Amino acid sequence: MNMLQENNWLLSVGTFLPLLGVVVLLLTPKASDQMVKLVALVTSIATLAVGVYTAFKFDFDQAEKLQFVADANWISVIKSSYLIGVDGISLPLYLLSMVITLLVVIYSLDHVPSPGKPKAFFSLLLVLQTGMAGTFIAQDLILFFVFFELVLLPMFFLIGVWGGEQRQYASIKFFLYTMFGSALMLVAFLALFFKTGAESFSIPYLIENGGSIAKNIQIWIFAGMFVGFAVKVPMFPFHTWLPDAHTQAPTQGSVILAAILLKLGTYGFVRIALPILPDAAREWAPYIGGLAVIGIIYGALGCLAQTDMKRLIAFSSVAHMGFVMLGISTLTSFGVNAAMFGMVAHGLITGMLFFIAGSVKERYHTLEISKLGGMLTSMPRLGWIFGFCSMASLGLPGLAGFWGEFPAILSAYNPAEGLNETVFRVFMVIAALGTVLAAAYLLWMFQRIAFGTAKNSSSHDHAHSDDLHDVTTFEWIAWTPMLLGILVLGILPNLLFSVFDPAVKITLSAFGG
Amino acid sequence: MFVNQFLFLAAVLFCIGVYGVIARKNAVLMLMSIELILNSVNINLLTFAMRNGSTDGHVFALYIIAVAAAEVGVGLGLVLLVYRNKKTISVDELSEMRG
Amino acid sequence: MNLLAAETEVLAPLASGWFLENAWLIPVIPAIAFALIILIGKRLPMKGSELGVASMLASLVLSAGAAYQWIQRVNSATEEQFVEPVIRSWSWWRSGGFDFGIGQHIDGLSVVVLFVVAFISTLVQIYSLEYLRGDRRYTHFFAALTLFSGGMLAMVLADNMILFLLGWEVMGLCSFMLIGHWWEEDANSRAALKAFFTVRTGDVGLLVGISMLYFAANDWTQENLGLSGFSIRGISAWALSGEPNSTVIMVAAIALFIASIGKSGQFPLHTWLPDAMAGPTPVSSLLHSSTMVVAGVFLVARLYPVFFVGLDILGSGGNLIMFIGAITIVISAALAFVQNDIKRVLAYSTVSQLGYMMLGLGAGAWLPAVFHIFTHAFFKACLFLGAGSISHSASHHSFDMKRDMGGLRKVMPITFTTWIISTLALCGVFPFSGFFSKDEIIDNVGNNGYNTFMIVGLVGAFMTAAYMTRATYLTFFGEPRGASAGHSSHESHDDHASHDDHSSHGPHESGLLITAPLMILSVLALGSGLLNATPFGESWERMKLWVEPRAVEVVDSTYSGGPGESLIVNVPSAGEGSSKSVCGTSTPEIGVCYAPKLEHAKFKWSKAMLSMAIVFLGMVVSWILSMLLFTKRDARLVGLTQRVKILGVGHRFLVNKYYLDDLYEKVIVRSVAYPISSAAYWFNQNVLDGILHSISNLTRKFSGWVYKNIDQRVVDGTVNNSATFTKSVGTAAQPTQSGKVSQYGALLFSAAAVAALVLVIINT
Amino acid sequence: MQTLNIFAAQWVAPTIDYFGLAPELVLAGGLCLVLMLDLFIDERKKWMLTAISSFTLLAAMVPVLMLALSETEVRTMFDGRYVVDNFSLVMKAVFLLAGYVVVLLSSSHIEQGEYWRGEYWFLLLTSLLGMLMMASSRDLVSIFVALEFLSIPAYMLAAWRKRDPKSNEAGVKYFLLGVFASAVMLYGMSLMYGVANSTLLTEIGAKFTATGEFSAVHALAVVFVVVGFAFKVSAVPFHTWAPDTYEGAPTPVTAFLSVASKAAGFVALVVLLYTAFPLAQDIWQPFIWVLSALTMTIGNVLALKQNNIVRMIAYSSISQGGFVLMPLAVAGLAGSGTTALRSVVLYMIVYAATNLGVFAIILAVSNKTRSGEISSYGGLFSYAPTLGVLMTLFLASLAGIPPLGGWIAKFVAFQSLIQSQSTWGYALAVVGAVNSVVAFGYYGNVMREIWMRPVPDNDTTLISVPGSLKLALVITAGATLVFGILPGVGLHFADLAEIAGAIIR
Repeated sequence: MNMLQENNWLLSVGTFLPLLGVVVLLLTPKASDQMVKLVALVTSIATLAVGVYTAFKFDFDQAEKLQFVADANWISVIKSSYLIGVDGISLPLYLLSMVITLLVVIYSLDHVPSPGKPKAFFSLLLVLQTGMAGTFIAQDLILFFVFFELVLLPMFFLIGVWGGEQRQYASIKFFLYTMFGSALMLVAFLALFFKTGAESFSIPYLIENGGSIAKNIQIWIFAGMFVGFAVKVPMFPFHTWLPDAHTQAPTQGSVILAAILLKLGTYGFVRIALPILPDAAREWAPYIGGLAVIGIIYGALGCLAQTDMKRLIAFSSVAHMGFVMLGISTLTSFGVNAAMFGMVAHGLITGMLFFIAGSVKERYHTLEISKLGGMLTSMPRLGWIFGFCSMASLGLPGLAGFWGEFPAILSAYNPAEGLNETVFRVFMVIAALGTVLAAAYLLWMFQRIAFGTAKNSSSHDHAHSDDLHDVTTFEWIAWTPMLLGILVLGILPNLLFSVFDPAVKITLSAFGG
Repeated sequence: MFVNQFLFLAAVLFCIGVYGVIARKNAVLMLMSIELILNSVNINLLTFAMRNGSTDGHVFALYIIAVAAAEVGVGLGLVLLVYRNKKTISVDELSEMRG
Repeated sequence: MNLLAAETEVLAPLASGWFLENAWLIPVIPAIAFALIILIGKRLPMKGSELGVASMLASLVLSAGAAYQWIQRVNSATEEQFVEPVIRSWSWWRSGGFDFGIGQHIDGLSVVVLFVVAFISTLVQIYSLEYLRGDRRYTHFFAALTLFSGGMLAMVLADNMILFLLGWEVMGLCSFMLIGHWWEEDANSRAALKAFFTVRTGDVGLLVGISMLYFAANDWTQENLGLSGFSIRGISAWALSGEPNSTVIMVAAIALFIASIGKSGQFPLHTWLPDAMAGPTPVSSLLHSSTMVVAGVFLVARLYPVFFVGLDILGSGGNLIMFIGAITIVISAALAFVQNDIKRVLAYSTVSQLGYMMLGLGAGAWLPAVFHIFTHAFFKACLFLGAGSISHSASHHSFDMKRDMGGLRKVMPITFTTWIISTLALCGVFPFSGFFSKDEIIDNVGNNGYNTFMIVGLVGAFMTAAYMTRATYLTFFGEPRGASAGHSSHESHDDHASHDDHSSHGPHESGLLITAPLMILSVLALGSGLLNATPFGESWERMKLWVEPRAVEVVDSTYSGGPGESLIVNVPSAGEGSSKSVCGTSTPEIGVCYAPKLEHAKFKWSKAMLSMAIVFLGMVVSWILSMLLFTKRDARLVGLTQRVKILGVGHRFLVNKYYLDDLYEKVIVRSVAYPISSAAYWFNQNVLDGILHSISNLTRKFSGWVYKNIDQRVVDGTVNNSATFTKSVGTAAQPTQSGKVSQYGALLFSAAAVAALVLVIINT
Repeated sequence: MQTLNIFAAQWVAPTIDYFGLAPELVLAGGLCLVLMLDLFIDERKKWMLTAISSFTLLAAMVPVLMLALSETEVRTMFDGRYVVDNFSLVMKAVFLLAGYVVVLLSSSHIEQGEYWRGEYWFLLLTSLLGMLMMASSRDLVSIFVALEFLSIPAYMLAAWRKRDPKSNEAGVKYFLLGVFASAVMLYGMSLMYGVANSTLLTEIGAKFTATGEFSAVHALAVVFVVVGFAFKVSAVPFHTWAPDTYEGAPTPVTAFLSVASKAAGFVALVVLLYTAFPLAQDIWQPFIWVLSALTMTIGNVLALKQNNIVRMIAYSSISQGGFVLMPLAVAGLAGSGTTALRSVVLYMIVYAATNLGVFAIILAVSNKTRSGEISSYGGLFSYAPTLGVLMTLFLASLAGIPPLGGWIAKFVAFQSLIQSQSTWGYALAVVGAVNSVVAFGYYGNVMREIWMRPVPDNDTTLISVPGSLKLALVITAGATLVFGILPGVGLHFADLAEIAGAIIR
């Protein structure tokens, strides 16, 4: 895999610019909130600008190659280096992280959750941004690991400080879960390092030499990575941190969590686990697929059982990521393309749903579905946006969700050679059933929240009618791009597929496409 | 030479000393038991030195004796300190911090 | 056989034209209009409705033009020549070697349906201008209505299954929005949910079917036609190529058929249709005449070769489609007898008419079925709009025939006339359109050797005549009752408060905006049949000429010609007496064909007379009974059902549907089984409804259980327990930290001693 | 008698390389100066002592640096009983810097209460001197002497608050157990001497089990010697003194014990393992394996239950010791000796920086709250954000979360375990991985207090941090961050540190 070196400063700038912003933030006096917000806003805008410039410089005709590659000496003693670069797989996620952060910052301008402290809040957001962007550009396992972990602490505090009632439990749980996963992942990385002759941690190098490892060892190493990534995704048995984290996190936290953090896991599968350990991947694929479909059905059932709007959306994430993992588990470039698309789509849609949940909470002071209702009468715009997102989320053709869901199901019909077709076809049918359940819980939620007549909010005294104002300006600014994204990607999916496809093909060359 | 007897003696002294440390509640007695252990060590060293015909053992033994003296000095000082504050030198009284 | 040797001649290129080439505009216009209405609709003088109407008119013009030019095209072709459909496609997106196209596929079928849909939609929109005037969500309504038509149109001219699926789903979504238009009422929103959900359940079949077909067909189509496995044309050709593995194509066909069952409200998934009446009347008429419910039938007609091969149509002893169709006909017709709500009567009649179409398709009567789509659209739309007009102007928004109607023929002459015409058409009385299509179906079913099903069809015709007569009598004859008698208002069926300005004065004829569509439709209900009037001989069978694809085209793969040009080889037609199609059974090696060859029944007056007699019998019987029952209050009939056990039971089975529905709603709410009811009505088809509900109810309970026990207790529990476990280990270890020096010493030394001992043992 | 005369006749005075001894000499001079001055200057001038002792420590750094830069790699004295090699130099630097930070921590703390500052500095410097000697000792005798040299002052420092029974208790426990442990160790040493017929480590290394087969004596000797230092590094089950002593002793002393004297213990342990009985790895590897696993685990689970911050940190430092021990459990295997050594040294460096930082915060906060309860940290972030953030950084580093120093230390430890590619190595790695997760349980708990809990009886008076503490915080925090973001720096020194005459496979 040859790499393009020019403009290799771009990625570093785009990644570490937020940290610069953090430094400035720390210097700004605590009192002047406006100043703090301004700095945060400017930083994230600048970051996005760099990102856009990167995309502009990106050579889409060679999307399969790593571009803007920078390779600097970092920890020579353990043969790990500061090797970064983006290709067709990384770039969209890299940009997505920047966009989402900017939108979240904009949304936060007048939605800093209690207990205030905007300075700390925005600093954490920016640190988070660095971690996410870095994870997507890192081409060295250790570097990847560092960024992967760098995300933890800020999210831990976002949940724990600005979260809901049970925030402390949720945050600790989130942290321990992920840390447990990444600890084993690290062990797996090290084993991989030594089994490939202790030469280098660089991912391209390992992709070349990883295949030579004996199969049974590959399987063990893969197991380690699997735990690490599956916790992040999250896949079925490891998912229980998600609902708590999502439910308790502040709106911004949930949005970032859903839009980007979950993708780190799936991205890890695509970028690291599959190409480096193809044989093990083949062995594991059926189990991954199985867990994925379990996740689909299971998440849907979980949703049907919820009475809390936000928790319902959280569980729907489990189901959607199930589709993504199903696509990945087919080991075909078609399936993985679907998965990649699903990642972006889910990022936009579920992120949007969490935004809405946040605004609902802010207006009704509750998320109990039974206490909501008649949103379409009291707040038509919000209601219709909500409907739009629900429809997108249940995979309505013409909206982004569909292109992640349907191709994933389709790809399961014939997985890569060497995988058991019948098993995957069964998965396909189950997944198709999953779409029905998806329709069930989403529409059910929509019907109960948006339809009917507005419940008089005497049950919770705070909610006066003046709280039930419709979408505000900041919300419009923050939401419009995502809504447009959902629509545009739904109509022109090729925008993304054309970027993913070449890179994915290369990545999966070990599986014969 | 009669190496084994000496070693055996040392071993016995060591065990007595250890027993004393564990069984005694009186700080001073514990100190004395530790001294017993140190002496058993000295006996060991000298025995081996004699057997191997090297002076290292003697030197080591001398150092141990000297250091032991210092230790006892510090130890008794501490015991006095405790006694002044608690009016007792039973170490079981010293269990304010635990868990 | 050496077909290459067969004599061949090159034909002139087929005529095409702007309208055909750019037919793809037809769905695009409404889509754009939808966006505009949403964005700026509220600010427009007519609240965006004008946009809707205008866009529908535009699509109507375009599709009319397309139809015209298609006819030109057909005429330009020779008798035996295959009329190449006008296919244009663009690559939409590609991924991993898969190419998803987007494009149009214009042939007779799509032209017909396009025209019908555009036409009906236009009328319905015009009608709605009056009917929904002042509704609180006027704009939203028109937006949804427009997008709805757009979805249907897109689906109709889709050239590949993905686009087809897209239109299909968009329609589902809009039906959700339209049925639930007055969603303040819980019942309406639940009906909407039910509709969407039921249809969605069927869609699993569509997803699975498309996927299977794609992977089964793709290689073949790529190789032989250079088309993707999604393209409808490719799939059809592949299905008939003798290539496909019989089980695969059968499973695929069944999967697809499940989808169309859901969409077209066939038994057993028909339960959502009556509830869908919760929507405003124009919606019901659009849904039931030309769009939503027709989609399922259209799917079967569109991918006919797949079903033809997969389900072995024309095989002996009938097939799944026929059975479903037949059952649906009878069941729903029976239900239609006991309805008091006029719209529900019509709804069930729609279901049973769809049953006819399915029956026809299943029996290889492709053309009559499509023709029935055509005619049925007009008179059913007319009937619904009529019903709407009544409730709008006479019965104060009530649809209850027994309570609020009767004797309306005097007050609303236009509505009455149009209604009568359409009713006759529906019953299939001779000069009216229904006769030519429905009778044709029954005729062909028999002709293809399915006599039992033909009898079912005739029974259906009898029942149809009967229940329509009953409805007509109740509505227009006898004494005015309730609201139509000008009585004071009562809580009414769909109380959209803003409408009560009408309730001030008594029953009267509706305004022009309502009656004009009625009249236009009734004219068509009367005349449209003549487009394929078999009785008057070949020259009248226009539909057959224009719409039915010429069965056989055998292309020499060595020959490369532009679209429309092709080498024709005369394939020896099937042996005499056999009703098998050449293409259906086998294909010449070098050949490709896109549609099975189908026989057509010769029209015989004798058969026609027979069915006519049955229909009239039905009308007369029903008329007399209704008169005795409802006007004369004849002692022998009134309360008959109470007196005669068996009749009573049967009657209740039918009537109690809604009562049962409520029961099951309650079952949901309280989630308690209702043993008596389920035991008493266990074989009542409405139990299906209960099953539907209790399934969802069950799922919900089950998921609740899973969530509570598996997720929270087991999965999450292990996590939390591990935490508590570590803590408890700590507690266990704490006593070592007693704070007692001597114990510390003991621990220290004993540990050392043990370690030494162990190591001594293992190392020596 | 005869023999003695002969030896006496042969005796010649050893040549002493004063440059090599320079750091020790400077330190010795400094502490004498402190002792003297303390007698003569009056109370108001006592601050001079602080200045002098800190100056002494920095001054002692100079020769260390010069030695490091001088071209002679290894200087041996007293025919190999006292060696100045890179390993010792690196460790000496660590000791001196750690000592300097401890001085910074102490200076404000010991003002409070009318206690004897002079003695405090004197004892502190003496103990440090012992550590410097420990770093160079390559002979059983000199190791023993150095050990006592650094321990005895430490006993007294622990009991330094004479009126505080807790402090007394701390001192006495530390003393009794320490002496007992060293006695046991001595018994082991005597046996070792008996077997190898020399007290010089390299000679022992050459002779000891050179043949490969062991007798009970060998095992006994090794175990007892290791126990002696396992006590020093408070490895479970020889840790029992640590929590009580740490809690009872004055906080700066606790910092000193938990960092410097622990490091000294590791130094001696490593030297012994690498030079005295490297060939006996079959004996000590399993032993260390068990010690490490126990230490990590027990330390963690007990730390989970603490609600006194110092005690919690005590247990945490116990479990950290387990992580340091981890690589030593495979140090005897082919190819992993070097990385194991590197890992231990790096871990000591990083751990020293981070843990001292933690104690700096504890001191700063206790200035205000006057309480050791973890709950007293509630809402710290809201009224003292800087302290809160710094504490978070330090704790995160201890928990081994990138990009803070701790992660690279843990990483290298794991690396050397897995490099051994032995089942035991993998097993211990997994144990370590699990433990590093559990550890976050209590670190996270403190973070939670700082960030998410309300301020106790919301007394949000600002905390006044004395300048010396500020300096200490800057040093430690800076080091923690640098080690984490540019791990090359720390690894460079760790890589330099080779033990002269070590037998590494």
